[in-house]
Amino acid sequence: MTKTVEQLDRVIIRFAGDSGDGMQLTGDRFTSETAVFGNDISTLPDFPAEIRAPAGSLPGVSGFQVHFADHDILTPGDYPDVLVAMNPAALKTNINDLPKGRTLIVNTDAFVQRNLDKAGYATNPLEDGSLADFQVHAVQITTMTIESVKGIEGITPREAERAKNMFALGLMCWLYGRPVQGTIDFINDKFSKRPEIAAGNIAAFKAGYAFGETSESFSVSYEIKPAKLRPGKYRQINGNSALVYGLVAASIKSGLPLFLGAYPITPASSILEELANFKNFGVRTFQAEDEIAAVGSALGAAFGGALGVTVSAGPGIVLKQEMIGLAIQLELPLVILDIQRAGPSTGMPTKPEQTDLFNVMYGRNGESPIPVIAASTPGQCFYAAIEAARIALTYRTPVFLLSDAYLANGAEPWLIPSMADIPEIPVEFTTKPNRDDGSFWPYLRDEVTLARPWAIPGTPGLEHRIGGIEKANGTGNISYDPDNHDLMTRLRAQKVAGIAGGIPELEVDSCDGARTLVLGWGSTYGPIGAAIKRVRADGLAVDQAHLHYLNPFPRNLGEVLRRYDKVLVPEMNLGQLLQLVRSQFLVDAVGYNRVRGVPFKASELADAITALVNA
Amino acid sequence: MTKTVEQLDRVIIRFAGDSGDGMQLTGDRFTSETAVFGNDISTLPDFPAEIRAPAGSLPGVSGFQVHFADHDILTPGDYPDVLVAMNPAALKTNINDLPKGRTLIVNTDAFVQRNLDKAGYATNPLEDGSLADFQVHAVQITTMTIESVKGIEGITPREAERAKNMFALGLMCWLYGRPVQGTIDFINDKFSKRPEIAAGNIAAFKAGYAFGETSESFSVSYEIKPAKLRPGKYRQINGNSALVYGLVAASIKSGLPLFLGAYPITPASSILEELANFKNFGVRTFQAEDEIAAVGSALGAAFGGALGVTVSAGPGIVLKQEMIGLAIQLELPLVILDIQRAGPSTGMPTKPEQTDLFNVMYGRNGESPIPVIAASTPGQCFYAAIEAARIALTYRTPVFLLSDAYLANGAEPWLIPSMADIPEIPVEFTTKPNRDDGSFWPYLRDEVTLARPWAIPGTPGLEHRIGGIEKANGTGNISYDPDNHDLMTRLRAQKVAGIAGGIPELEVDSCDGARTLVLGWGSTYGPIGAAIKRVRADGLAVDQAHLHYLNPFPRNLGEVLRRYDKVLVPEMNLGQLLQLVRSQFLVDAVGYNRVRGVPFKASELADAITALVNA
Amino acid sequence: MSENGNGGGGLLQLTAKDFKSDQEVRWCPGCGDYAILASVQSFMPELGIPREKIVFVSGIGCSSRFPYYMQTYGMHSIHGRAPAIATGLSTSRPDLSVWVVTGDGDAMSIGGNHLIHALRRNVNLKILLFNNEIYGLTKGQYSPTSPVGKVGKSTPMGSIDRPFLPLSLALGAEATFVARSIDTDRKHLTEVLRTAAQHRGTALVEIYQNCNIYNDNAFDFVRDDKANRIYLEHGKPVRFGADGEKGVVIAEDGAAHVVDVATVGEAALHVHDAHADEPNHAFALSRLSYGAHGGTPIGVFRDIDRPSYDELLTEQLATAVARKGAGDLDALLGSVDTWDV
Amino acid sequence: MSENGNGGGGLLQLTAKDFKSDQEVRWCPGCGDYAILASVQSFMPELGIPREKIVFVSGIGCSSRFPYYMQTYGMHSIHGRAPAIATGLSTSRPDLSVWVVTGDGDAMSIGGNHLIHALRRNVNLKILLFNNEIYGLTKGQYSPTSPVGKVGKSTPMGSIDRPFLPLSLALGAEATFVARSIDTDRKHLTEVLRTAAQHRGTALVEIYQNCNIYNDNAFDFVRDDKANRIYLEHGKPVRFGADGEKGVVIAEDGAAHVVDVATVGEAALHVHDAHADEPNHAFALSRLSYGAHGGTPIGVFRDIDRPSYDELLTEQLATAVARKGAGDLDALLGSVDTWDV
Ligand SMILES: Cc1ncc(C[n+]2csc(CCOP(=O)(O)OP(=O)(O)O)c2C)c(N)n1
Ligand SMILES: Cc1ncc(C[n+]2csc(CCOP(=O)(O)OP(=O)(O)O)c2C)c(N)n1
Ligand code: SF4
Ligand code: SF4
Ligand SMILES: [Mg+2]
Ligand SMILES: [Mg+2]
Repeated sequence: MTKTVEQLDRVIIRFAGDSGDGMQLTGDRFTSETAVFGNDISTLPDFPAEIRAPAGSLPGVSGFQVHFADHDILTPGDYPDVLVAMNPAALKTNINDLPKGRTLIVNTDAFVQRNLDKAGYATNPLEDGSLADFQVHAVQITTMTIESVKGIEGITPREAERAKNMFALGLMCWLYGRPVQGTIDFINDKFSKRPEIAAGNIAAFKAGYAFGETSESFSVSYEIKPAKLRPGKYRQINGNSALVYGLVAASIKSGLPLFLGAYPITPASSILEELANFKNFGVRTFQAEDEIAAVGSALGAAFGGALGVTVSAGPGIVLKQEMIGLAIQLELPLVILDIQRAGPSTGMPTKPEQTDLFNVMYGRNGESPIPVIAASTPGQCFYAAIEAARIALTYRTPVFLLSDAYLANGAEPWLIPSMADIPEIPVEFTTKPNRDDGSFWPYLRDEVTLARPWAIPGTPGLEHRIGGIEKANGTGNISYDPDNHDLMTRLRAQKVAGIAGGIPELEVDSCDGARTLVLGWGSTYGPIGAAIKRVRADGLAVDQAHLHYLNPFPRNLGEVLRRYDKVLVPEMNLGQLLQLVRSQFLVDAVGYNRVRGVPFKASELADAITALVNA
Repeated sequence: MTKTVEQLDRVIIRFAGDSGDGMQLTGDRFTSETAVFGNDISTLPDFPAEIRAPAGSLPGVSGFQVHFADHDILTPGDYPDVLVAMNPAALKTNINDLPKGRTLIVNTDAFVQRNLDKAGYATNPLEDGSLADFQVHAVQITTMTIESVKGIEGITPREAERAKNMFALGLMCWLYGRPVQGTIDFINDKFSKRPEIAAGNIAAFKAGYAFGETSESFSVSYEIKPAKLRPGKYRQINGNSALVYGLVAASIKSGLPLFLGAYPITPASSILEELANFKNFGVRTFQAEDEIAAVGSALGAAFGGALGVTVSAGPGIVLKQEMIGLAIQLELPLVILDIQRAGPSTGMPTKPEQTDLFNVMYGRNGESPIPVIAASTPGQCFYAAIEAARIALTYRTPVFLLSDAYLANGAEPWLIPSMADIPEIPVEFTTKPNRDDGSFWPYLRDEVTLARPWAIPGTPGLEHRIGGIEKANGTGNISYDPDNHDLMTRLRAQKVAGIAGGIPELEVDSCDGARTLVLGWGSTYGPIGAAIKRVRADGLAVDQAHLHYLNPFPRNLGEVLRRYDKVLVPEMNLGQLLQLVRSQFLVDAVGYNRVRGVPFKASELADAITALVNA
Repeated sequence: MSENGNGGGGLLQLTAKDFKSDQEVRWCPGCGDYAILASVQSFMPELGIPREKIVFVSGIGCSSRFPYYMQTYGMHSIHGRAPAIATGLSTSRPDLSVWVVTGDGDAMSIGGNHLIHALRRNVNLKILLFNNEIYGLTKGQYSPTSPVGKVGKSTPMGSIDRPFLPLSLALGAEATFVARSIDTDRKHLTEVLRTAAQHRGTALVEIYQNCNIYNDNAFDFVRDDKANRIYLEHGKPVRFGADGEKGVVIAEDGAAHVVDVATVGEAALHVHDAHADEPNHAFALSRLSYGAHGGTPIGVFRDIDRPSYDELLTEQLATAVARKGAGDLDALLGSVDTWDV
Repeated sequence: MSENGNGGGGLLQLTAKDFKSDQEVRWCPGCGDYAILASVQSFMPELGIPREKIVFVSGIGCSSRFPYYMQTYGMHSIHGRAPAIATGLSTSRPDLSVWVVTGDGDAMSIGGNHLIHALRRNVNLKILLFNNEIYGLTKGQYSPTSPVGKVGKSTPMGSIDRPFLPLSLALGAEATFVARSIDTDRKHLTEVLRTAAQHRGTALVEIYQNCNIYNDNAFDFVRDDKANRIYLEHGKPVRFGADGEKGVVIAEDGAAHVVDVATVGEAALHVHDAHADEPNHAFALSRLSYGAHGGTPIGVFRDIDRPSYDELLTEQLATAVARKGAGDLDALLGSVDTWDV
């Protein structure tokens, strides 16, 4: 059978199956092949908080969406072009997202009565006509997988069956003309201790590929040309890995050893886990008994001259706040990563949200100002981590860096930076008395940055004590003097405000005649950008600006905002940045707020922007 | 010697001495006598965080200011008319507050070289002419105290000397014509187990009184007529006691047993300590291992149907926030008292500040709205506690009540309420299934309040599980559904916002033609009121409004604010309420912000108001 | 099961099924938590307590999902804090039967402090600690009970910290009841639950639980090799092994050691006294399985009688009323210096 | 004092005065903290460690003001968290001598979890726990070490919860070093500090400290009545009393009991072994003073050798470099699938 090859400029595929079906791995591999092939990519893994909910149940469905294109793309895509559903529950929870007329590939073997019941299907959707609007490919994936594996010694039936995700992957690789060698190498590597399993998975993978080539069900395959990105060497990266690399880079560039104190929590745990592999970089990771000890240990390490870092998500960040208040009083550098997830309380641990902005800004007793920056894309996390460390070390202050569950797990192609191109972070410990009379005052400030000296234990002659009680500016001695307290309160605030002097002005992506600005922060960068493209394509003049610095704001923010008649602030919360800009600049900005635990779709934002412009 | 009696309308006295000199007790007793005499009063105790710093040192000085008058007063007064200084350190730290020409009473016996050195006096201020601008009464208080006690068996010289505060008290009682019997009874009661100590203290007290009558140093004594307050039975009260009584009243009026989980912390500890004496009211107090357990135990008790309460100050409140986030998800009633103190971190533990507003509003992960109310005067704390309980129980939500170190320790006359006049707080536990099919849904909401049913363990047939993971509205089952999460996020916000429907509108104390409004909250009520009186007396037309509800705001707040050309928001922080009103109503309100750890003076506020009006 | 007479079970004709909630159980297939759930559900009717008087409070972790599956009152709270929440509930509602379900991370890592304080206070709680020596829910980091050298997600070169022995820690924290059982040993677990339920105050039950996803086979030495189970029985010499050929002695150094009965003679064996005033022998036994992964005692190590926290508090309330009369706030407010205007 | 040879003291000619900071000491007159401060300051020169290499970290409480008075590096942190902060410092700076000063509230109430975790990890910290059985700084509430029935500000009818014995808890938490001394017994305290300083890993030293304002005379039974002090000495039979007429045996029940030497004979006495592998006898001794307020052991209960946390971590870092080479981030970033555009 001859098959035709069609050209496409972009495709969105969603893999969906049971938690035990290996969908995350399938998605990852497909993404890797696609990235290496040279497409631009953006991914959205989506999995339940349970380790493995009951097989076949609705809460047990795990999904992975990948968007790839021959041009620059910004999001994992609103709606899939192709849905691969490995069982009825996966079909049930995902079919509503599949636009009419698009492709649906189902593993028919899983559509047995038991699974249909678990998914709450009264009748079999493959048979009752309810899928008539889609291009359905009914494939006996399990059967063919088991078939393909036959004859390989030492594989149990269960193991054979579990290779079915590789069959699906092979099929999709054929369908979109993906290279295959990387996956074969990967499988061999992963199962190097059990070659029979490797052989089985490879067999299934090849069988899937071959099925595409031969089956009548598929008459067309597709080609998506490589994207024309900025030239250079690329790799894929997700946000948490990028943070890890950025922290290590900051350690190298500052010359300070990295100390991470952390307590596991979704979606932040992988930062601890990955950094634990950096021992040959002199990185010390400490899994503490709780979040308080985690940040405490990082602060202790900072007192000793390390680049102290801690990482957590919402509930853990809350627990750390008392210690962060101490760090503010001590004026010691500390980097705190908050990988935001849906709240309040335990909330929805694997889902992204932007609801921690207020918490990181204000969740401490007393006036306790703290710099806050936010990463916007998985790859940008690398630079955000370096910048957080730079601010912390330069101004001797704890710094919050906000990421979220979407950035943490989402992947994109990443132009690999060279260490040589990354600027040094100059850090000078104080080693000599800083007063004419030969004494050392731990709170004698730098005139420009207002930073206090950092004299670490081991430095002879500079022995001193610091603590959480209010202290006299200069000497650092305990002081209950009212005017000193007012002064110190203002100095701490000014020091943070003064960071604005050392950061870039806010850039606006502007177009002729725009009277409306869309202002975003954090991981909404992609969806907002995609929405702006759409509305401009529709002929609307709308400008876009994205904040990476939330405290202090870039110094030109007020001026920028006042240029427009209308300002829209989309946030995955009920309007936190919105409140800050309204209060500070008295502009009547309006919010687009959805708290659904899923990234915005470009289409909903485009609608919201259009509505505002036309209002 | 005949002495004249002069009439005064008000006097401000400050007692100052070493932490070991019993100044707080002296001030308390003077206040009690003055209150019973019928003057209006307002007090400001001011003591160090150290239990007892080295005798004679500057950090060891403890002070107590009392303002009393024949009319309605609002603050403890800006500057003393009379300063009683028991040692050089007390003189040194307080003399700058004493206006020229005013009265200074010093215990000359304490002005020995050692004490002068400790206070950092190069020469003896009693001799070097530096006090020439004041009316100085140099009194050998210690000597005369010891003299007065001679002959009483069983008193050690140290104990004799320690009675010197009673001498000072006696002298001041004579000077201002205070009754004495209450103090004599008080001493007899306090030292009932050691009658010789009681006798010694009474002797010293009487000696002080007699010294006034006979000494040539005092030629005039003063009379301050009782104040014409609203008729009724009065007592003195401080803020923390008023909170305790209010909580007990709420327990009685709701019919729910009171459970307090707390961990000691200044200035909140006395609430735990006082409530521990209410066991015969069925009150259970639990001193937990930390603040997390304290609030956790209160939440556990609330789950069981108690009026669950916890109390702390800044650092402890921060620790409680994760649990409060859980309470928000569980939608269970809980009252959290925050007795604010100066921060950040340990800060200045005994000093007041209003810097926790943001923290209580926002110091949790996720969108976690919570009602916040604030008490304005010591006596008003009673009603604030009842109101906090009412909101918590009616809306099934945790509620923050803000007080501060100034209200906690400050005293004022208080019209004793009758329990019969306090409205009931109706609470109905759910005891029956709430669905037609006979099932019980723990998140089926009341249509008006949006409160969910409160079905407590022990209720047959309503067994159910709640938790911190997002749950489906209605059933309360775990749900990761995006739209449900958005809905629940909004419902929780609406429930809190809806409280505005059940609270009074903001009242404005207005005068003809005012174009400026002063908007306050919390303990600045007194100083702002006093300042308003002053500027009006100066002929300025300025209106005043004071917020007792900070979240939600009274429903007419926006309308009120928009009536004025200028709005001044004085706060003992860097502008927290200010940010909220600017953002919400887009009014260009300005702040008067001082973070000195001491209450505002009426004079500074009057100056600020005048400056704004004239600007 | 409800024929058992404890607590008036005769009146209530409940069965295990009555304790199953309508929630789908969401643990991994093969997880040891299933067996524990089944044991608890089938033990519950024995208690003779109506379901509405029973409350399960948990923290966060796989194990902490437990309350959702019990048809009783329940709260799935936050990480590590269940003992604190349960303390408030138990103290204010002495009429309830309050159970805490927790994991080794929940109870021994973030929640360690609440656990030891509940134990010393002897709050009326039954604490079931599902020890799988791993963080399950967060996908495989080592826990404070993981053995030294544990290679987990956050310890690629092996963990370097000495684990807690939960029962040793509990005994150091003045616990009045500590016991250990195994997820799959239903009979034994039920027996231990029974004793725990009857205990006055805090009962800590450590349950070895297999996490087949992240720490499979951690307890095989005693879960699979039944000859390694040392069943502790009050008043009996401590013997074990396929044919009871091994025994335990308390040696000169105060420690418990495994011996051959044939060599030392039965008389030399340690006779278990669960009700001993002093915790020393229980402490010695609690350390027996350390690292050795050989003979491991299960059963009730210590069970002594001391008033529980809520009893004492309730008593104080009664005394206060007896002394001062029932509270009268009007009277109290006026009991200080007052004046009339 | 600096003639002592430990750690190269011969080179540094420091005296107690060199360890006094310029800050005025702000404790109540008569507070036991003064005596401890004096002992520590006069012991420090012995360490032979330059002042800049010494760090004192504390929490919050009267006792926690300690670092301000030491002319070393210091941090007065937040309530209960000093062990956590010190763990980060000690782990990242193995060259420092890190001391923690804490109170019974700070260490046993809010900070209990950090304490027990530091102990099991054997972090290189010397922890001085000033136990005055009361909350001093917050003015007199009972603490987790106050005896049952303590009437304090928050317990007008007496406390109802069983206190912790800090050393029992520590031993249950796998401590490698636990000791006890008394504020006023300078010679003994110095001796204990010396041993603690030499210990590898975490050393916990409980110091009975009199709070003369809120809990005066709490330790009179052993502070004033010296005949009640049982000085533990390694390798020696445990005897005490004015003329050594009393002794301690470990009885059948595993507990330590006081006996008349004349009656039982010296040979029956327990011979103290501070270096015993197993903590059982130390545990028994740690419980001896319970409530009895009679003979109370002081000295080093347990002191065993185990690698400290920072040593093991440093070793892993070295192994990683040996295996993978010193880190090269450029190489690492490119070590996955890459492609060129
Ligand atoms: C404050 C906070 N920190 C961290 C977490 C993440 N977390 C959830 S469960 C868990 C540990 C679970 O281990 P364990 O208690 O042993 O339970 P298991 O899953 O093994 O049953 C952690 C660290 C959290 N939910 N909250
Ligand atoms: C988070 C927090 N909670 C509570 C306090 C209040 N507080 C300060 S010291 C202290 C207890 C002090 O007792 P202890 O540790 O025994 O020290 P001592 O004063 O007796 O030396 C408490 C409860 C605080 N500072 N921070
Ligand atoms: S991860 Fe482990 S403990 Fe958690 S449900 Fe799965 S098998 Fe059980
Ligand atoms: S209150 Fe007690 S512990 Fe604190 S300084 Fe005074 S005597 Fe010492
Ligand atoms: Mg576990
Ligand atoms: Mg103490």
